[in-house]
Amino acid sequence: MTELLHPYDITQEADIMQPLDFNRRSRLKHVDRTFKSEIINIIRLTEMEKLFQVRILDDTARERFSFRPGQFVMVEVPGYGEIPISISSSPSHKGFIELCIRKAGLVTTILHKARRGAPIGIRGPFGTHFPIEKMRGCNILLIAGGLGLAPLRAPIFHVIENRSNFKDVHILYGTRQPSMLLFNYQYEEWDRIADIDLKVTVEHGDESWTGQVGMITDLLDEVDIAPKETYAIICGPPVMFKFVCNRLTKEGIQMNRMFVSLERRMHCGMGKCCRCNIGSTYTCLSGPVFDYWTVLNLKEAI
Amino acid sequence: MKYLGIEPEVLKIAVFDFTGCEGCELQLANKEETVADFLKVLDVVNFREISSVEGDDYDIALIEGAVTRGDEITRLIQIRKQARLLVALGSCACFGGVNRLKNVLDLNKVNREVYGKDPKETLPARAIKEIVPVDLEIPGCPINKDELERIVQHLIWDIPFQFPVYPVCFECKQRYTTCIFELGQLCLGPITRGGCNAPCPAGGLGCYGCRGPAADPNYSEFFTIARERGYKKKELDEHFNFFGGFEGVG
Amino acid sequence: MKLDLSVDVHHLTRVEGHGNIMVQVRDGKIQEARWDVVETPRYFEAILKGKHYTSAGLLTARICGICSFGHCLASLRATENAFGISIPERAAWLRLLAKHGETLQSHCLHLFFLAAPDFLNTSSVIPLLESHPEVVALALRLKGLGNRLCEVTGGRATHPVSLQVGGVTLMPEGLGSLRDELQHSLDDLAMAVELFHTFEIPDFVRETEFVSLKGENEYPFIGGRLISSDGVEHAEHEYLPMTNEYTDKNNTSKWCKLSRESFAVGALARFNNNHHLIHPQALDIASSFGLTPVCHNPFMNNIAQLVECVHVVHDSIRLIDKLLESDSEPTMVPVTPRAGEGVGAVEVPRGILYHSYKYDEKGNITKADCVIPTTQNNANIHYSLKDLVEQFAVQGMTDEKLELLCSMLVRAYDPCVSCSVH
Amino acid sequence: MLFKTLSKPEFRNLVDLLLGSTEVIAPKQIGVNNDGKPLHHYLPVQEFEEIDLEYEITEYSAKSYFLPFRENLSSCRFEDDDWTQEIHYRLQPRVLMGLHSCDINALLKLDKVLAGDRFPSPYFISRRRNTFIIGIDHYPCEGGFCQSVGADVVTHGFDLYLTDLGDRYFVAINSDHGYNVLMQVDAKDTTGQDNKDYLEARQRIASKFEPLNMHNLPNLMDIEFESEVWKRWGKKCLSCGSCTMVCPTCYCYGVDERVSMDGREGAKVKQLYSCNLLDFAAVAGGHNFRADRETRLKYRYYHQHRGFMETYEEPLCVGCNRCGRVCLAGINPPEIIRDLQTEDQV
Repeated sequence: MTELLHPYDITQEADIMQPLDFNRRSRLKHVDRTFKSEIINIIRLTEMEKLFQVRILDDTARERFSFRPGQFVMVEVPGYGEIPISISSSPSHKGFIELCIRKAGLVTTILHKARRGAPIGIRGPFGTHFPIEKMRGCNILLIAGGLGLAPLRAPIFHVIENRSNFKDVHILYGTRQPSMLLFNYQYEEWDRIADIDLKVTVEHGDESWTGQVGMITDLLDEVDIAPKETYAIICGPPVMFKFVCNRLTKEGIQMNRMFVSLERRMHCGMGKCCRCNIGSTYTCLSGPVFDYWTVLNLKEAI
Repeated sequence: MKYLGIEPEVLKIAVFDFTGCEGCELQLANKEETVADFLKVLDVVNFREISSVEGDDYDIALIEGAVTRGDEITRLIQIRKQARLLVALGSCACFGGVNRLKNVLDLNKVNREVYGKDPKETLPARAIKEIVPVDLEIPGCPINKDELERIVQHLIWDIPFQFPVYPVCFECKQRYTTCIFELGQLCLGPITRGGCNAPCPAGGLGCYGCRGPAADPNYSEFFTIARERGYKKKELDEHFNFFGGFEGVG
Repeated sequence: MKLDLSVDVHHLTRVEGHGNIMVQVRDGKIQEARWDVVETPRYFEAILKGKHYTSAGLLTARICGICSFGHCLASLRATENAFGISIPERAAWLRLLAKHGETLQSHCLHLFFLAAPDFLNTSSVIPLLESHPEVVALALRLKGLGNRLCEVTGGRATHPVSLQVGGVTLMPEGLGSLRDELQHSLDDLAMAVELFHTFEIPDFVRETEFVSLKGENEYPFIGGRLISSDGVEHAEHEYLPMTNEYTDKNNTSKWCKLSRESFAVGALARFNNNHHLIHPQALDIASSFGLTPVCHNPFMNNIAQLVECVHVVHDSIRLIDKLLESDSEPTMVPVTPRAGEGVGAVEVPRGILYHSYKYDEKGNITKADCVIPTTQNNANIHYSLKDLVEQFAVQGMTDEKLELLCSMLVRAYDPCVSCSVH
Repeated sequence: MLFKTLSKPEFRNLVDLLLGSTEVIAPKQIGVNNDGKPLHHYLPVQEFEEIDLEYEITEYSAKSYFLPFRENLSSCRFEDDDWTQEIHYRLQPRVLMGLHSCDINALLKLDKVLAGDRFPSPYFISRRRNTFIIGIDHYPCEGGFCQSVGADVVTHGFDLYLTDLGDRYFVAINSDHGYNVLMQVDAKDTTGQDNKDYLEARQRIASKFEPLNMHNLPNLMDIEFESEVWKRWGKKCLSCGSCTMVCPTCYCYGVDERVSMDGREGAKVKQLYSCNLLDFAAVAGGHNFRADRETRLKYRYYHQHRGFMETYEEPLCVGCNRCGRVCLAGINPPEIIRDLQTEDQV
């Protein structure tokens, strides 16, 4: 029998390709390879949310891994599934990343059962980031509702670590009720930093709650906004960022100076599965971070 | 399998049969390549069809068959008291199944026809959920063992199981099956819940809807399609009523 | 000697369906020895009325989860006889192959899962996973092979989809590799034979009339004349004088009789009536167990099942060879319904099964009757139980021993109780 | 491009050579429908006689030989509370023959998404590079509108492409592989007569198309975003996903993972999905971004005719109309596009 056609080994092609940048996005044969990582700590935040500190096991990969605030990773629990989770820790932190995960579906439920030391997989980072470098020398409004504080934490850390690059910094956070407040152990630390203004509100207080009660937009009443030199980063459910952004637009902030992060159910993170399409825009490639003008033009976004 | 630092739970399980053909129970012993592993993750404390052990200490009760007699109601209520999780296994347990077809008959008359001077007790066939609350329904005539294996894994890990929302057509296409309508037969595939891997159309048989309706079925368009292709009410009814999963549709 | 014994089994385990055993012996005299079927009736015959012929096979398959193929085949045959249709030869081979798959699957389920635990002194197959893993693996291989034969021909292992009026709609795939598997399974069967040689089969004899299909050129499974070991013979459509169903007040299943108070159907009946047509290797194995016609020990039904397993494996290989040679020939004929009556008699694992339908000119059923093997056996089980108690009760029995023996007797018939109360 | 001609007997020799050397997938008649029309599938064949190059259209596109309906992306083995991941890509070469221009164009479009871009898919590329493609010219098929979307001709994306000239094939060669394979048999250099016959044959084909007005479609889709057209057609949609399964270019999917019953192995399985299915855009917690049929149907057309256009300056649709043929409710692109074109023209 004559061999007319010869097998083509794609892994060879993959080896000769040069890496494009810090992560392995260009490495053909590594597209579906996960970094094996260890859950080094689990911090209970509320009834529904836990913070996972996750360290990539391979030293070189861990060294090379870097991300920008607003990006996400695909977290794989082998045998159970893979989900997109935004990174919640400081981009400058090299040892591990932090992922704040709400128990909502199959993978998150199993993750909530996992013990410290469990090996999971991560792929990424993927997606666009908050263009924090453009915000240098300006005021920054960091506004989060509910679970939105998770993705907002990365830019908060960046701003704190580079405080001198920015003018006035306001962190505004609101949830439905006091028991749902995330990272409340960090508020005092943030508040004590000079020139960072932290405001927290809940929609419905309880007996022990002594703080503010009201909507997140109420907090804006207490902030002096200089529209020409202010950027805003808003994370939260669509109904929340729509209210906030409309309010900020009235204050005179340009729509392309407001950034939001959108939630969709990605299955690949690489612009292939179409599950995160908004209209025909891939949230995983063109997002999850969009400026508000773009969001308004995405017919399905809000 | 120990993973993520969690020891998997061994499920104390009991299998009970009511009115039906016991074909769904039989599936527990089918798919022979994995049946040994399947039985290892379970602690079978009661399974009359294959075991003489008759324990009452179980967490999960798998119920096969419909309810058609008074003693079955008593037995079912007793099982419900014991079981942490009560699972309706198969179309008979979920919908009443083919047993439901007798409900339109005059049961006294039928009884006399079959048993003459010794008529037997019988009630209209009912699904398990019509008697006691059901925690999980696994439809199919018979159930799909692959799906059951996955459900058992989810029970072991105590994580939610999601049935497919798509209709049978979707999996039919993924098997390269030629549409049954194209071959001139009626098929409930477009409105029936998938997840069975569409064995009937692949074998040249239109779907009779043993898994009940898909999520958000488009009945009005389905009837339009059937009408356009000349199917009469009798044919449609025969399909819709066959397994009892489409009660009130048609 | 004063002897009191009592057995009360409510819902016998390791059988298909619900039945009770009740034995009372006072002062060495049998007060009561009963086998009562208490399965819930489902009224299939009434449900069938008015149904289109395309639904009949599907519906009747649901009479039984274990022998769904047998019911389907009997139903199709009844319909085809009513319409005057003869199916293509290739379809007939495929159906017989499906039948063999079911026989193998069902016999293995009975032999290993339901019967063997009694001989191996355990409650079920589950403890055997630990104590006799090789036996379980063997059982699963053989049963799995039976199921695969069903899947290939019927579209799936339970409740076939491609066996339809007019023939078979599925083109079987992977017959070649199935043939190899069948060939290898003969080694497994040889091991099974060795295992069963180690089992102690109770020595019990009760003169019985045996009813089955009558083989002409082949060991019979689908259609043909009806025969009894007492010399009664009828054509396929004359099943009523062969069965004579009557009701019993304690049973939801009907009872049957022919020349005596009861008769038996099943593997032993088939073997007794058709041993000259079984595969020679199967016949050799039968003799190695002392199974020679006419055998009147109901416990030997287990051995007859094992012998039939060997036969169906050999015959399946023969059928696959024929199928592979006739690759492109049709497996379906067009179907035109007409008014008429038809009977289909099929040997299912537990014995001869009859479906009889009357059709109107549109192809809707106007009258249906199904006579189930276990229905035919129930009276015989009941009366054998009496004889068994009579023979054994006096030999220094305990309640437990008698209960086991009675249970084993009922299991030996491999009753399909749901079926019998359809 | 190089051209040769191949006599019909030599073509048979070529196919026999390929059949003897590797897996060959070709259009094969699998039966007839209720109206007696032949049904064809791309299937593995063993003999030349099984191949039917005269087919009008296959029920299913050739997509699934590159994007299988189900595909194992990676496996993992569990051991001692730990796991290791394994990934394999298909490497065996095979021949896919008898593809019409629409199906080859579809592969070129899939290349743009899956082989180019920032994250090329090694699974797809490996299958693509290991598939030897022989295309063939054909007359327009009933209901097809490939010419209107520019998919009736094909200039690359194949190894060999045949045009039937009666007693011989005119063969376009688009790869060194194609050339080498063709050189195994007695292929002739083209003559002036061959060229003339070929161009005439092409003309005959081109003249048979009935054009569909696709003018300004992307903008029209934005303008008609809230149109009644979508409500009308959306009401009919069964949300069964059949259209996307037979489509040669729909590529979206879902991923889920499974563990073997003995708990030793896991698999990450990709299943082609459909944007028409109810839970396509559902997120954890229950919110569904596309809860109605109408919206889902609209976005399928949006992706095909506007979104893809925006990114790649061509529609994703190749005009084969398999989706229209398979749809029980009769939803089909030519009618929807016509409706959109005429909706606001009173």
